[in-house]
Amino acid sequence: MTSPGVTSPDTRPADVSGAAEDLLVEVRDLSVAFPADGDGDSAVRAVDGLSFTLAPGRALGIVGESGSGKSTVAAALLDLHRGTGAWVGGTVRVAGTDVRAADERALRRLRGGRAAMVFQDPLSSLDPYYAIGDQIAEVYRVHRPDVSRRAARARAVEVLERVGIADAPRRARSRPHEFSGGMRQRALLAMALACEPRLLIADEPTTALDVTVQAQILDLLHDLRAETGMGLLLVTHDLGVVAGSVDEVLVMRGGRAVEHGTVGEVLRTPREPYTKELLAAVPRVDAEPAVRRARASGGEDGVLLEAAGLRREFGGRRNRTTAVDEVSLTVREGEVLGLVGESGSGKTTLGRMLVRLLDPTAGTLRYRGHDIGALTDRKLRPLRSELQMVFQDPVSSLNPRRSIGESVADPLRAAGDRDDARVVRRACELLERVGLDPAWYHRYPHEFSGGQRQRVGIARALAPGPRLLVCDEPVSALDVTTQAQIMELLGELRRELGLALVFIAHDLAVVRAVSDRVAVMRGGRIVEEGPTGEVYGRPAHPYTKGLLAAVPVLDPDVSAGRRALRAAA
Amino acid sequence: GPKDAAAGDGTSAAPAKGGTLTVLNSQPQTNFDPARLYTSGGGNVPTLVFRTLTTRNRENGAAGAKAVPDLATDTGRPSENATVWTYTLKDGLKFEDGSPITSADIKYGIERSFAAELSGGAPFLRDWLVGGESYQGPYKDKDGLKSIETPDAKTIVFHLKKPEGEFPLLATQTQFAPVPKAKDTGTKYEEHPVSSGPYKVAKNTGDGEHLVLERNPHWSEKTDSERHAYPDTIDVKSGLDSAVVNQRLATGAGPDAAAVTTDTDLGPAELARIGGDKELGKRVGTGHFGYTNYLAFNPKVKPFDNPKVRQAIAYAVNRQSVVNAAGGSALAEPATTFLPNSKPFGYTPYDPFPAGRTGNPAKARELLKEAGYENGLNITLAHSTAKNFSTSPEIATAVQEALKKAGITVRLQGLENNDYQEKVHSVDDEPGLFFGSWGADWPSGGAFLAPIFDGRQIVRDAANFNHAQLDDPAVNHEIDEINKLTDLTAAAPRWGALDKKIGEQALSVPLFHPVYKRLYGKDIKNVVISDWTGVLDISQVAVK
Amino acid sequence: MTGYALRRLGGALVVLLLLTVAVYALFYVAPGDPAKLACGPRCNPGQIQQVRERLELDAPLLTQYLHFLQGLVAGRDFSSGTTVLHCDAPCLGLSYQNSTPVTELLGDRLPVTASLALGAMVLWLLLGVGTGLLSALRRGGTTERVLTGLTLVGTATPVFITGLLLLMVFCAYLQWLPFPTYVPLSEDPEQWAWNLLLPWTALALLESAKYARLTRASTLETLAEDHIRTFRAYGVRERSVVTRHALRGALPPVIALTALDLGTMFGGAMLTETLFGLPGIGQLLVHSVRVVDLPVVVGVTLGTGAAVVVANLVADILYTLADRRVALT
Amino acid sequence: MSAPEETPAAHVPPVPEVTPHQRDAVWRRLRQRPAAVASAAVLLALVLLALAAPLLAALEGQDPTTYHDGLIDSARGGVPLGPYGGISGDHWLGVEPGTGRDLFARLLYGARVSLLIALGATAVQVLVGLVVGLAAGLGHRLADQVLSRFTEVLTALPTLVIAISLTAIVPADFPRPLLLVLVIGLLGWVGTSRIVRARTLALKKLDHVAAARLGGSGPLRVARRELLPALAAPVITYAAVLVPGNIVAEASLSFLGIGVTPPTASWGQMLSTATTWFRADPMYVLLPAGCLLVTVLAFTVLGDVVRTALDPRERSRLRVGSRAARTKRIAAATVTADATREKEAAV
Ligand SMILES: Nc1ncnc2c1ncn2[C@@H]1O[C@H](COP(=O)(O)OP(=O)(O)OP(=O)(O)O)[C@@H](O)[C@H]1O
Ligand SMILES: Nc1ncnc2c1ncn2[C@@H]1O[C@H](COP(=O)(O)OP(=O)(O)OP(=O)(O)O)[C@@H](O)[C@H]1O
Ligand SMILES: [Mg+2]
Ligand SMILES: [Mg+2]
Repeated sequence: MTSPGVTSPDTRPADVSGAAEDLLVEVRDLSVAFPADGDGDSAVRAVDGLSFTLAPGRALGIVGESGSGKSTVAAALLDLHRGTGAWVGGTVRVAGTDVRAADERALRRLRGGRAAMVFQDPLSSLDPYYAIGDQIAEVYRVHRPDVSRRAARARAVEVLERVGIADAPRRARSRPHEFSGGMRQRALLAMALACEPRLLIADEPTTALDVTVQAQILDLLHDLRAETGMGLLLVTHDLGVVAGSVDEVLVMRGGRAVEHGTVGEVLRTPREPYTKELLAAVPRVDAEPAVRRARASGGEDGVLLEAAGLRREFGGRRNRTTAVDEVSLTVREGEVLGLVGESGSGKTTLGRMLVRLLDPTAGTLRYRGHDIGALTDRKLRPLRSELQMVFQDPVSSLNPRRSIGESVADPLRAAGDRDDARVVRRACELLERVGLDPAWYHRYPHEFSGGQRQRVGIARALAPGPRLLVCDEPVSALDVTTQAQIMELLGELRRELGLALVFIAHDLAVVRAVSDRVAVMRGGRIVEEGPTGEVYGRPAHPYTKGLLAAVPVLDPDVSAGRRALRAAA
Repeated sequence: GPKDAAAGDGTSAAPAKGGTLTVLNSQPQTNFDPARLYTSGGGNVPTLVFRTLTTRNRENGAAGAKAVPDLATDTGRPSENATVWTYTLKDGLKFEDGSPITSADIKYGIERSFAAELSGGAPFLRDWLVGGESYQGPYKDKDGLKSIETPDAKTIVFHLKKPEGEFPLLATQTQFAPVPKAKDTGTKYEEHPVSSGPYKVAKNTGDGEHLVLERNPHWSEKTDSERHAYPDTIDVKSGLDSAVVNQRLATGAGPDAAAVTTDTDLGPAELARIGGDKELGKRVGTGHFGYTNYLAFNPKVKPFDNPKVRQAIAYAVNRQSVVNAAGGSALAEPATTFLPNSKPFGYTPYDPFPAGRTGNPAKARELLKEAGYENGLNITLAHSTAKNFSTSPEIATAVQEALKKAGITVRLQGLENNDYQEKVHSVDDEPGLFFGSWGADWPSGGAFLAPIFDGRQIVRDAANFNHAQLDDPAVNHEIDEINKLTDLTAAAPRWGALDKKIGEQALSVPLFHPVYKRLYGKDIKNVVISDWTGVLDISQVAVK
Repeated sequence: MTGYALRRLGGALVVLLLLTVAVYALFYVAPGDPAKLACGPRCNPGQIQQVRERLELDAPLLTQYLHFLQGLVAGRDFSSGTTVLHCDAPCLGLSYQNSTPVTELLGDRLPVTASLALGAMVLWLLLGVGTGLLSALRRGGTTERVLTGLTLVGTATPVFITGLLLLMVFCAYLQWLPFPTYVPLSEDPEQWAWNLLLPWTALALLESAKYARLTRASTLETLAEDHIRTFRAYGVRERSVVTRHALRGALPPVIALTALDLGTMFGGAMLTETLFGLPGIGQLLVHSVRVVDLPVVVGVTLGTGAAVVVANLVADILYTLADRRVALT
Repeated sequence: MSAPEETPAAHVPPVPEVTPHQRDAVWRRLRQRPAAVASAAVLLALVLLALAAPLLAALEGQDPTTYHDGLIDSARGGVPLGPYGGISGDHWLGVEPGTGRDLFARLLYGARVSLLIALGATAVQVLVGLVVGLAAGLGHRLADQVLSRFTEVLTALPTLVIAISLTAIVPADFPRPLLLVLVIGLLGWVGTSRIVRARTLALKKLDHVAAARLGGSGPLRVARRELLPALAAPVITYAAVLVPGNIVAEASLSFLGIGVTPPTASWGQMLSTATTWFRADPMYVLLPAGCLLVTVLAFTVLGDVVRTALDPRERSRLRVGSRAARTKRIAAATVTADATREKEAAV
């Protein structure tokens, strides 16, 4: 590819036999194995004999089920497995460097400078101790030593602006915990872009972004490819994203390539049954939800949780942010309230307040008639098991020093169950229900893929038998089949136990599929609320309309057309 | 007898005036007030600032153990029965501000020492002077002490309760230094006491932590035949670790070449090292101060009421081990007599329970059997936990180990030092067996025996040193008799005889007499070590 | 913020008050009669009684304590015999031993101890944290083994041995440095530093192993965290990854320990002070405890207490600066 | 959407049994580390030596208390006669200056007291420090205030004053070793508690702690399950460096009269009396100092490996065996992995 030009989704895949120098990425027979318990007596082979190439200016999407080895491949491109005890085989060449043979210096030059990576877990991938702008400036200066500190800061602000962080000069001084999930994800992307890499490896870069911002980011990546000839390796489970952003698709399963072809081919005429299965499982935003729960005991009696005038502020006197502003909502027994909204609009903050992990600055919170807004921790404890949350960041919400099985079993033990066998059995059952092998009970969080960790989080939240579950992006890292499995599970629990859900997600199709009612948030407020059908069918607020319009579609051609429209606007 | 310390180049070169003498000490020169100091013979540093009626003779060995005139023209003129002592001051005596020293200043200085604010001095003035027991000092009692008369500015007369032939020795203590009433600032006087001696205080920081003495221009060599005052400045630095003091003296870098110490002995480890170093060996001053370390019995406590038991212990003690624990034969000499081994004290050699150097456990067992303890004996030995080589755990274990051989099981009772001092000096709480030590206030048998064995010196409610609470009329009488003698050379043998008589009662087991071994700097000249103080006399030292 | 400041101030006052109560109580049970010790070795009962009255030791303990408090707030008058000495508030009383105002004693010695403590702190932080970082960086290598060994030898050797060795080598044998004497910083900064170099070193050798080990362990812990991977993936040198990113997470324990050690050291590093002949608070304390000089001990304890309180306050503020997620409570 | 045929509730998954339990895994890994084995062996050996002190001393034909006046040079401060501190066939490590007591026997007997303190007092310090630090860091603001102020009081109170007061209070027949463990332990936990508190303040802001609280864990449970594992590293490391200080502290307490009573030996006391001897009789210093150093090294190394073994993330970085051996094992292991994958694919 000499001229990147405007990439058409129909272009052929890059010639694999082409001259190696022209290729940005050349992976041959890559295998990665992880020692299962540290001593190498048994191993997990995460990637198995994978080969692919990527030319400059082109984009390759890697899709596949959760745990299929996508992130492992991405990490191998920068040889991030070096020194971790993982076993790597095969050759990997990136931008002309044989990364597996490269010495430390060459590798350092490559990392960040020529090939930058956006990690799948954006929320824990930033240094909690430094301001975000400083972190971006730091890596920028690693590759541009001649740039002054001040210029690097300016660059950081610039890239933050490009990824859509409002008020970037001020927010650049914030620390990661002051950012919302989506903002952190964008900050990480900004870090990658700051160095103007020739190759961008983006591992699920939009999982925490609402559709409008997601579209904006994808456009940005597209533009960069066009302008600078940047190559893109996009790891994602979202086939809609794939459709609009890449030239080629590699479908992975169990560490191996199942199917490889142009995006048009794969999405339109899949050859392999697995690919077909995947495509079939994609929820559609326009589809009427299959199962709709008949409201059990309508009326006010069924109200489980009632929030009135909830408000939450952060920061000191000078830099005060109002994350949630006068939000009132009710959740009835067995009901699913979908919560969608812009990245940084206060969804997580609201969710955390609903389960009393955060104290509201103002407002009242009533759960089953009790005012829980001001209860002390001790008084709250009897109610704790009924109010659960699935955290947006699966990494930091799992104790890295405890096996996932124990994490899941923890609420059961906390509830006072002394029968070890029963607790373990129940935990294994939960693991199995979220699609994890119970044999992994004794493995530790870092040994799991992003999607697997997310499922551990769900299993743990379900363990105490909650009556209200706040799910903060519970399926954002899951491939569509696993997503479907999880949603099915949640549906069952709703039916069986009358579990009520507050379902925070950016994927409007998913929200539609599960919610009875939807609330749309923006800037800390709920701008629109109503029954799902109504909101999706007749959105009242312009923001809602924008959201619905931005939902990615599976057809690459439609996607391209939409982008052109956006670009024109 | 005591060896002459001043061997080596200490005396060879002719001393000259000038230079700075550094004194490196462990203990700060606290309470630098003549009323509060408790010194033997006027002390070492204090004697540079405070002149007294009499002073110790600044000569080597036994010759140094007698009193000579200082401010007074003679060592005192006693009345017939030695109860009235009269002194006449020399001419031309001046304070550091140039004002003349009068007998009233001396009287005032003594009176001050009775004030509760300025406590600390020796008890003799209170015990000896008529009315001394009830006088409260010049701040409370404006009338003054009647028993001290100053008929004129040159004469001072003391009236004593009973004959005291050793009064001239007492008059060496700093309480006999003149204090100008107008300059008295009470408790603050110690910051800058008015000098009558060759040096005045130029700097006194940290309560004697760092003391700098400079020449007193109004002191005249003509009126003072004892002090040479060769150096121009004397810089006393204290608060130093003893190992550091010795290291510095040994190294002698910079000002340390002209340094001495007045309170830090060489430790055993240092002696072991110096043994092989000729150059250093020459710079060690050896001296003897009248001092005895002993095992004290409280015969009121069983089984020490039984003389046989006391004798058995006296036989069982291994003096060699005890001496070793006290630092070896260079730092301690085994003792069988209570009086120190020096003529002026009246030393008469005797050993009522001859057990040789290492003890005689067999004889001890025999005596125990006689006493009815054929199956052994369990006793408790109290000692202080302080690291002091005299009442410390090391000595206690040495005794314990030796008594074990005689079938006596000793339980050690280590007491915190304050606790120990209070207990052993209390009539009521006194342990049955403990370590005592006594240093003479001046070199005489009386200063040694009377406080320990005079029945009238049993002190209730304050520090009692008569550990055996011995109140033997014969002993008391003999003490009184000897005290009547003003010819101290005649008195000495009688003290020796008394010592022997008391020693036979086995009220204590003398263990050892410490020996002073101190290093001095390379540039130190004119080293004089008397048997009075046992340490190098800094009033004689020259650094040029 | 004001609430926080008030709370801390209140807390500090409580600490200081408790300290004085504790010292009074401890002295009440401790052996040794201050009157006898202040009087001298051969006082008679009458004299002891007089001293006792003068020092107010005959009054009930509570009265003594209340008078002490009164002195703190309003000052007190004492008699020197010839005149009346006024001790201004905050008056910590006069030393039983030499009637010097305790505040004066403390004032004389504080600069010494502060010089010793602060200088040593700088040195042990450099040595300890530096060693810790270096051994975290060169994990498993010879450098790390040697460094670890050295710092451990430092901690395992009591300060009186290291100190004496330092003196013998540098002052006696090589004669590169003077035998330390304290020279006030205001008088001659250069001499001040030269004279304190050995004491600082001795203390730093003693303390640095703690810091080295702690820094190393905490740094390695942080290195295992996810965000470190990000910086490695961006080609940041391992050195800056460790010193900038991993160290930051390791700071809280180091700060905590520094505050503690510094605070305690303001109560005097007795062995070091004696060994190096520095007239600091430690020497004063040891001496005063021996002679049961209650006012001085109370004064020293209050001084230490104030230092501890301030050090902990600074530490708490530093935690929040190091990690903004931590809030001041 | 594919719905499974059977209701998931009815399905009982197999309880994992092949995978080892966490604790066993830690053990296994520790046993594989040569450093861990070596340091544990050293400590064990020291303890055994201490326990066997009478036997070994009898083997040498000496005991720790008998004086040998003939073996020291009284005129030279009591320095042992003969080279290297008087080492001879009778006295394997020479004799003590000043007394001539056998050093071999004294070192062995001294190990009893010193190791007891190293283990006992340090354990007390760690336990109390952990409890107080966790309570302050995790508890309510008031609890933190009270505990922090209390630790400040304890820090500022001069140990000397406390120790001297104790001499007056403690009954004479109170068992000395226990007293020492308690005194050193209870006076020395502040460091641990401050470190624990500092770490806790940071840790408690993490999501997994929030998750545990949501799961119904009270502060105790949170402390035990979420924080303790993360605190283990600094605490274990710190504890190892506390050991020498504790061993030496015993000596100073003995000088105040609340330590072991003479003639009982301890390394701390030997070391503190030995200080001035290091030029005249180096052996006398080197022996206790060496013992102390070996103990400290052993504790430090052990602390370090325990720390690594406890951190699952570190574990995968541990290198066991040679590189070649590792590769071989991995290659062999792949077969099993393949098998698992087949199984997975079949599901
Ligand atoms: N450090 C590790 N140790 C052991 N196993 C690991 C480790 N990292 C990943 N794995 C395993 O390797 C497999 C692939 O993981 P990877 O993270 O590449 O999956 P993924 O395709 O990115 O999945 P997801 O979409 O859920 O993020 C998973 O089964 C995971 O459990
Ligand atoms: N601890 C905090 N300190 C300061 N500001 C915060 C803090 N937590 C959140 N915020 C701010 O509050 C706002 C809402 O954050 P929140 O995490 O609730 O957003 P969100 O809706 O969950 O976004 P996303 O979809 O990106 O996760 C954001 O602007 C964020 O920067
Ligand atoms: Mg992944
Ligand atoms: Mg969020």
